[in-house]
Amino acid sequence: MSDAAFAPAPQADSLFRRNLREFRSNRLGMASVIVVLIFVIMAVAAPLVAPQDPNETDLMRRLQPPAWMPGGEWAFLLGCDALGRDILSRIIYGARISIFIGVAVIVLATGVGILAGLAAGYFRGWVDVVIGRVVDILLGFPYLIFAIGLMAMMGPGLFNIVLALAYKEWVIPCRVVRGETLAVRELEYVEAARALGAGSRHIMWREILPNILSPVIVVSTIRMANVIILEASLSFLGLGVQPPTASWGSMVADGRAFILEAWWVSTFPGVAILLLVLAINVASQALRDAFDPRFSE
Amino acid sequence: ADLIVGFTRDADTLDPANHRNRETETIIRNLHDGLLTRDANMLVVPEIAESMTQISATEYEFKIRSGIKFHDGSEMTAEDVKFTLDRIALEGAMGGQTSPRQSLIGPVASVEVTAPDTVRIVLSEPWPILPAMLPNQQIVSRAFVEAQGNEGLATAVNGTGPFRLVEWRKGDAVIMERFDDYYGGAADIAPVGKACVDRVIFKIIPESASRVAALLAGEVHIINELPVFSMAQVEANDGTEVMTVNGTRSFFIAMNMEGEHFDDLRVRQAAAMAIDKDLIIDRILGGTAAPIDGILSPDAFGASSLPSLGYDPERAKALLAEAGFPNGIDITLDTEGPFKDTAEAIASMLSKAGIRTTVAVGEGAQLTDKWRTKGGAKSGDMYFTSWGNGSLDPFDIFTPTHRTNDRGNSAGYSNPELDALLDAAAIELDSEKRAAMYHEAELMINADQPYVYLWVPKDIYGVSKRVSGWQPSADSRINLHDACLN
Amino acid sequence: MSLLRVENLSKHYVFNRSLGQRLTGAPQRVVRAVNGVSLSVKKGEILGLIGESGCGKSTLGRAILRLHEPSSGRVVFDGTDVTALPAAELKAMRRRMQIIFQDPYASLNPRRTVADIVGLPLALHGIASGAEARRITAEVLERVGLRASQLDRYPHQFSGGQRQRIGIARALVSNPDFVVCDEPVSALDVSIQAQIIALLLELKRDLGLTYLFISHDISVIGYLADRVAVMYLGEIVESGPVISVLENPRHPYTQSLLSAVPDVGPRRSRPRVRLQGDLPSPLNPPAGCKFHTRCPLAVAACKTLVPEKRAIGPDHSAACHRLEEGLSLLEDVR
Amino acid sequence: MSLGKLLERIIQLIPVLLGVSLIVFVMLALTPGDPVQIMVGEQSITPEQEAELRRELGLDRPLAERFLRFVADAVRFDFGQSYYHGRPVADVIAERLPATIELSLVALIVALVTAIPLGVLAAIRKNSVFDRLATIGSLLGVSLPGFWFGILLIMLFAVHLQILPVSGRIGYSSEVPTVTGFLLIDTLVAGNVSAFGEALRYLLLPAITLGLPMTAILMRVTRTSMLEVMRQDYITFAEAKGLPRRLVLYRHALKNALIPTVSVAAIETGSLLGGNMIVETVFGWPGLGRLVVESIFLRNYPLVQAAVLLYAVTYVLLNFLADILYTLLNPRVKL
Amino acid sequence: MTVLLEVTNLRTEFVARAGLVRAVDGVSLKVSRGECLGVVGESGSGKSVTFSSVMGLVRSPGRVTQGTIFFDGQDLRAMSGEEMRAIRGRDIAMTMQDALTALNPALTVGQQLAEVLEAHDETLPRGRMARRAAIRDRAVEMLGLVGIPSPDQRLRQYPHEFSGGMRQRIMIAIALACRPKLLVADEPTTALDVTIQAQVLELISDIRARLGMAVVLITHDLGVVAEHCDRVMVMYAGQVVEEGPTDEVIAQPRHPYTRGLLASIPRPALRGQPLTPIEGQVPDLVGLPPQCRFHSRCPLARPECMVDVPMFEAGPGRGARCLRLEEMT
Ligand SMILES: Nc1ncnc2c1ncn2[C@@H]1O[C@H](COP(=O)(O)OP(=O)(O)OP(=O)(O)O)[C@@H](O)[C@H]1O
Ligand SMILES: Nc1ncnc2c1ncn2[C@@H]1O[C@H](COP(=O)(O)OP(=O)(O)OP(=O)(O)O)[C@@H](O)[C@H]1O
Ligand SMILES: [Mg+2]
Ligand SMILES: [Mg+2]
Repeated sequence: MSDAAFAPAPQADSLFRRNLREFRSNRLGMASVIVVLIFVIMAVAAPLVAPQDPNETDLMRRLQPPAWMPGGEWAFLLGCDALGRDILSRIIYGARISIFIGVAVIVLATGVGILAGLAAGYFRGWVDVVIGRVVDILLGFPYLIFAIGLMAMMGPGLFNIVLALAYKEWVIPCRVVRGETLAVRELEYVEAARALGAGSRHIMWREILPNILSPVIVVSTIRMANVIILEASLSFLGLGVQPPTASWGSMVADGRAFILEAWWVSTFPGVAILLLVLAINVASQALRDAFDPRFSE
Repeated sequence: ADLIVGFTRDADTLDPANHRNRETETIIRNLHDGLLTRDANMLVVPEIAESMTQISATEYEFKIRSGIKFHDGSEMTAEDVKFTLDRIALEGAMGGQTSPRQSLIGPVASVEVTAPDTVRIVLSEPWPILPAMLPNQQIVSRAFVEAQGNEGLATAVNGTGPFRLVEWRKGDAVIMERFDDYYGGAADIAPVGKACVDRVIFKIIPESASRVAALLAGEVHIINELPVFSMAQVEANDGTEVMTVNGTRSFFIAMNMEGEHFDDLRVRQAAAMAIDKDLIIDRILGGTAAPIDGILSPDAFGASSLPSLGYDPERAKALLAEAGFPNGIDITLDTEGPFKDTAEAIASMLSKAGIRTTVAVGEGAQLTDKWRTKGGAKSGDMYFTSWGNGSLDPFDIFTPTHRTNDRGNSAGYSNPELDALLDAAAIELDSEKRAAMYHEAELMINADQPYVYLWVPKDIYGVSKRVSGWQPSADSRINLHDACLN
Repeated sequence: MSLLRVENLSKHYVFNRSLGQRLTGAPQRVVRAVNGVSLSVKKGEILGLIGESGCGKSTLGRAILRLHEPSSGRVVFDGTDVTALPAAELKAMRRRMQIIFQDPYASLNPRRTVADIVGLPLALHGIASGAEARRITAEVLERVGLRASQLDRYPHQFSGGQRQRIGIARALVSNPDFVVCDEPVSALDVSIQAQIIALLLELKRDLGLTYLFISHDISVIGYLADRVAVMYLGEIVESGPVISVLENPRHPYTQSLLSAVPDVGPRRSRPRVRLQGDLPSPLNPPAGCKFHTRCPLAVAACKTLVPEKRAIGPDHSAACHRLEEGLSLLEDVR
Repeated sequence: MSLGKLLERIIQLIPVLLGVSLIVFVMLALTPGDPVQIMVGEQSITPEQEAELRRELGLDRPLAERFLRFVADAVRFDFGQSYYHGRPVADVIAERLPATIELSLVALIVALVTAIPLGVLAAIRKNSVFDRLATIGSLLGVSLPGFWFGILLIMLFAVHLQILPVSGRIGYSSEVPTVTGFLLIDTLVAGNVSAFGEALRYLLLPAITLGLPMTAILMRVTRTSMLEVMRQDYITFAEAKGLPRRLVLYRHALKNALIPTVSVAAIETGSLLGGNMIVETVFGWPGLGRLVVESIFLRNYPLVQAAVLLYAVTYVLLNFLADILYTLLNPRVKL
Repeated sequence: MTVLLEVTNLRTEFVARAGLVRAVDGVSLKVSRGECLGVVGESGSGKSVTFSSVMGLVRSPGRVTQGTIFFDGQDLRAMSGEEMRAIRGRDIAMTMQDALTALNPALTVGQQLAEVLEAHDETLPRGRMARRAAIRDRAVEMLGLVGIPSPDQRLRQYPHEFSGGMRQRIMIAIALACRPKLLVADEPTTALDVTIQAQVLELISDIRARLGMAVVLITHDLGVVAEHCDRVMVMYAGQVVEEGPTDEVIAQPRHPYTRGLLASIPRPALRGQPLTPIEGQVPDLVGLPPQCRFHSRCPLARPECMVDVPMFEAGPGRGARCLRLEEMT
């Protein structure tokens, strides 16, 4: 063989790194990743960042307006809530809860979804039928009703919120994984692995899974944004996290009552949700453009 | 003109005998009248009855007014009254089903029509609050019920009230119009005559912010449950004002006396002293509540002034230390969602006095199961809750919350002496003696502190300035007979 | 001695009817992708398998390897009945029977490196691991004309022809005796195709491999196969030594196939057979001789009777009712 | 569509409905809080009366028996009495259902009629300012918590501008005889155009709030699939035929691009129906969602069970409908 | 014979992630009326893009950046989008490689045939009903022409209800509906089986003879060209490397690539002889320097070849892009 056979040799880097480079060149995408990171750092370093104790009530500061309005104070930049707690500090601490719930639900849901979807798509037959029925049942069961029922059943609490949100969330990665698995399992490289003597486990985990992961990740990030909003909806219905801890959702929900006379109480956490969710959405779109060209245009 | 009430909750049914719901009754009470009613000062006065006489501890006689017409034009008779009361009191009187309001009219043995215009209620045992409870039962037409059937009554109305039903848009609104043949209502409450407005509409708006918005936008003229923090805005708005009335619901914190901390009086007293009631009333409740040191509302029969422990966090800490908790204690305060804010404020006050408190928001049904155990085992530390006293008679608030193992005794309080006193007071006919007995009982519980007695909030209404002739009522009814719209 | 003997092998795909379809009495749908095929391949020989798209070539190749479980029939490889092997022994057998695929893009896992892909059989069969596996893998890569330095690259970094070489390396790494080549050059450009064909021939010569070479391109089969089998709708209609079949095709289908192949030679004087109509669907194949719907020579008997396979010359046989009449479409037109 | 497929759909419905009712049943049974206690509230009741009530509500039976009875009754469309309303559950639900369906349908229509043209336009003008704005808009749409957005809308349009009503379905001056329960239809049947307009005004804000996330999602789906379709060979071939651009876009591209839009719309409509209790609460909309939430808190088991079953049936039917639509758009798929 | 299509020095570029792709670089060609031109070349050599450029169908991110295109005396590059639409389908028609993806799955075959008539045919009557009937008749006629049995019923069917060969024929029917002067058949048979391929190619030849139209037959099968085309044009990496009468080019290639291509084709006749493949790969089209594009694979390559080689004349009607063409006889 002449050397010319290997004419312009492509750079020796992985698909992942190439995608990453692609991703980095997307400016809007990078900006949103930075926003998300800021939120995450804020959440992790909350005790260092927050100007006040988020749970310190002071009824004398009840509904104190933001610093730039008459009656405001710079130490309480975004004003205070109905119990005189610093809204900014609560938003900073609230990021922990909101992000934790978002991440926990998605990790749980994606994990279950991958297992179920892979099993359904790979084994097909009755496994697929059973999982398909379960999915149908869950899809036919209205989300909020189930969540409310579950919360009523188990009582409030962070873990229960995660469960109530994850119960159906896994259906989405499951469907994606199943569809992709059905497609990928027919590909020749899977057949090749089987021809070489590989067993089901090897084929599922090593041959199929790595190839269906990127659409799953993309879908999961988008859903994470959604979960953060859903948690807020649960809070609206009075099923949110336990006081005095605040999630953004419960802050908006509790603050909505004052929207006429103290708009800042619910507006700032609302804006925080909007910002983070928007950033996640934009980032995931950029992610999908870079990592899964099939989804992008 | 249409008077529109922005109301929190729809009626469950329009059958006066088949519900247990205050809002439902508020709506129904404009369509139906009762034997008795209450005036603005919560005094019980005759309505459909002309007069009431107590014949013995267990016998009451009512003279029925003549010339009262049902909405369908038929004349109301004593038979209708008996029929109504039987329907509530007798087992299975509603087509095999027993009225859920049975317990509200007490131990009725029989109802007799003793003369064409006289009805007598015979009780199986003394029940002094019967007159106070009768305004809550509305008279229906026997012929109509027999024609419509019990189920039909859920949506069809033929009452004697100032308004007749036009349409019930379920979940949305109850629309009524003036009943022109109305007999005029209770003679003791002026003005007597037909209703003032042409139509009355109860429009259902559950979300507070939306309800306030509807009032401000002029879409509705009266709203109930105006949130405290919206008071300023309703006042500031040109066409609207705030109206308040003393409520009938006492708020308190139950302390689990079977638990490890609150079995000690000193700890209970420490808790009471740690809470700055006045501050909370001032800042969170907008000044619209009356502090209490016993269970009774200041308006209630038998209410009296009681010694107060006052707000003294230092003393509270000392008491805790005395009780063997120099480093304080860690406890949980249960409450329901709507009271989260207040509970948190209380928790932070308690914490400052060494009772480090976490608020746990639960759901109504669950907390009831957990706390109102009627003698069953209790878990939990503290429970921020309340008990309503629509009759303003101590009987239906004192006994349930303080008598040993009674249905509302969340603290698990048991004092045989008090039990005896309450039982005696229940059947005492002499009201002065009765009042004195309740005063004594109040002193007992004030000393034992099974609860931290907090306050009785006012009911707050937002009202358009176009409305005249209407006053909010302490029993939270919205009686629109006298209301006019300019 | 034949290395591989296929006896009366069938592969039927049954479409499961849903409950609803069963209740309304919808008929069971079966694709008889391979229907009673028998053949044998001698050691060191290349058996070419040709036929039109969908006639069952790939299915046959996979059924032989038991990648698709055959519905009936036997596959005897080197004296062992492959169809009767339990799972564990089948796995061991896979070392000796390998397959190369048509699509150089779909047949390589895009998320794994060349070392992973080619080294997989070593790991699966416990032949070698670690540095040893890497050494073997590198050797095989060099063997197929790639370089050891490319071990850690991903498939997308290679061109189509290079990918096909990776696929070949993967099939060879476990030292097989027999390789099914399922249209290994159909997806490649002519200039690259020639490279791969040359490589496959070189490997066969050096390693003593035996191929079942599937293709729809008669030119390719004619160039490299020793013997050829012609397939139509799941059945072998004619088979024999490649020269004999190409020079003297006896089945009307083989004849029309040959006449349809465009050739770069000087302007053709060859006659052209025009077949009418399209390939019937394997879901409801015609009765009798499956070719009768398109066969210019069909007679009444063809519509009902299934023709037997009959010998024509040494090792050359065909299945046609009118074989004895010695008719030829090619001559007819001439 | 074949009879077989229809039958199959119906057969598929059975396990779904059974599963759904079993879940509700178990969920409610495991939920602490005694319905009798809640009914009685603070009033006194003797133990005999309590037992009597329990018997009337059927709560004294073992769970399995209650479930079987529920299933047996449900088959006959008998869902029992609602504890609170003193009437059959079926009646109570039937009164509330039209409002919910009307709101959801209008939200769906609002979503479809805005999302599809916007998506198509964004795809055609890919990377234009319009496309960017539409993308940002759709991201905002899925990022806004619905209840918050609803309240903001009320503040703006009802309180400040006072051009739209705050809550309810229709004003009280117009009387509309109930025929279908759908006000938009009933007003027209009654020939009352002003009432129709009024009903529409009341619908506007809740429908927008409910439809917004769906609009955003559908717009993105339409845009993406439109771009995907525009890349297909048959579009190139249509161009090669020299067809007018309009024809290429709307006949060739859009019809195919709508296929994913339809299936996403079906899934989203399911969540719309089940998820609109928030909007119903904010806008005082007398729909089923709010009733069900209240009923859960009141442990009104029969009503919750029936309503959840209804949601499940609706969901399955919607998907069925989408399938039919799917075949109309995509002749390759045979039902 | 008069020239129908004349393309000079055409260049079409794509902006891709990796950089600027010059898919077509300096292509010149002529097609005379009634003639059949074969275009061969490996995948990616620019065959399709060349003729998409001619038809004005290059879409973003692609752009025709240079060259002239004259069709029937008109300058196509100077035309507006609407003017091009009028020409496409009426005067120049095209068929595509994969008929299943080129026919719209959501429209019936009849609709897809009718719309091209509706768009271009000026001979149709005015009245609605009459017009519709006329279109139908024409559609039936066209399907009959390409040999679809019972065409009037088949019109109502969808593409997926036809077999591959029939779809290809339907696409040809659509392309021919307005009797174009030039048909560009882009790999009309690559997706088909040999026996069907032969049917379709013969159909095109038949119709060409009958209607007297010119055909450009794009393929990568030299055999197809040999059997059906008067002239052939060989493309490599975006350029025409050799052109001339088919028989002559095949008998005596004048470019090393053409020669290598012919030697690479396995044929039964060559059994036992080793094939002589062209070693190496087609170069990447991104950022190619201006030099002979084949030199990295060329057995005759020399240092002088590292320049931009123009097309040299190599006999009557023949040309090749090679400095050493004289040596290849
Ligand atoms: N997994 C399967 N399920 C059902 N039918 C199948 C399956 N695989 C193949 N078939 C059918 O079996 C028949 C033979 O298919 P096969 O792939 O073996 O043909 P082939 O000759 O290899 O065709 P090609 O030249 O297109 O590769 C076809 O009609 C095909 O539709
Ligand atoms: N949309 C596009 N974006 C980027 N590059 C393109 C695009 N379309 C075509 N090309 C490039 O243009 C070159 C020529 O493509 P073209 O489709 O004309 O090849 P072809 O000769 O027709 O090949 P085939 O035989 O595979 O159809 C290819 O290298 C391809 O990469
Ligand atoms: Mg195949
Ligand atoms: Mg091409």
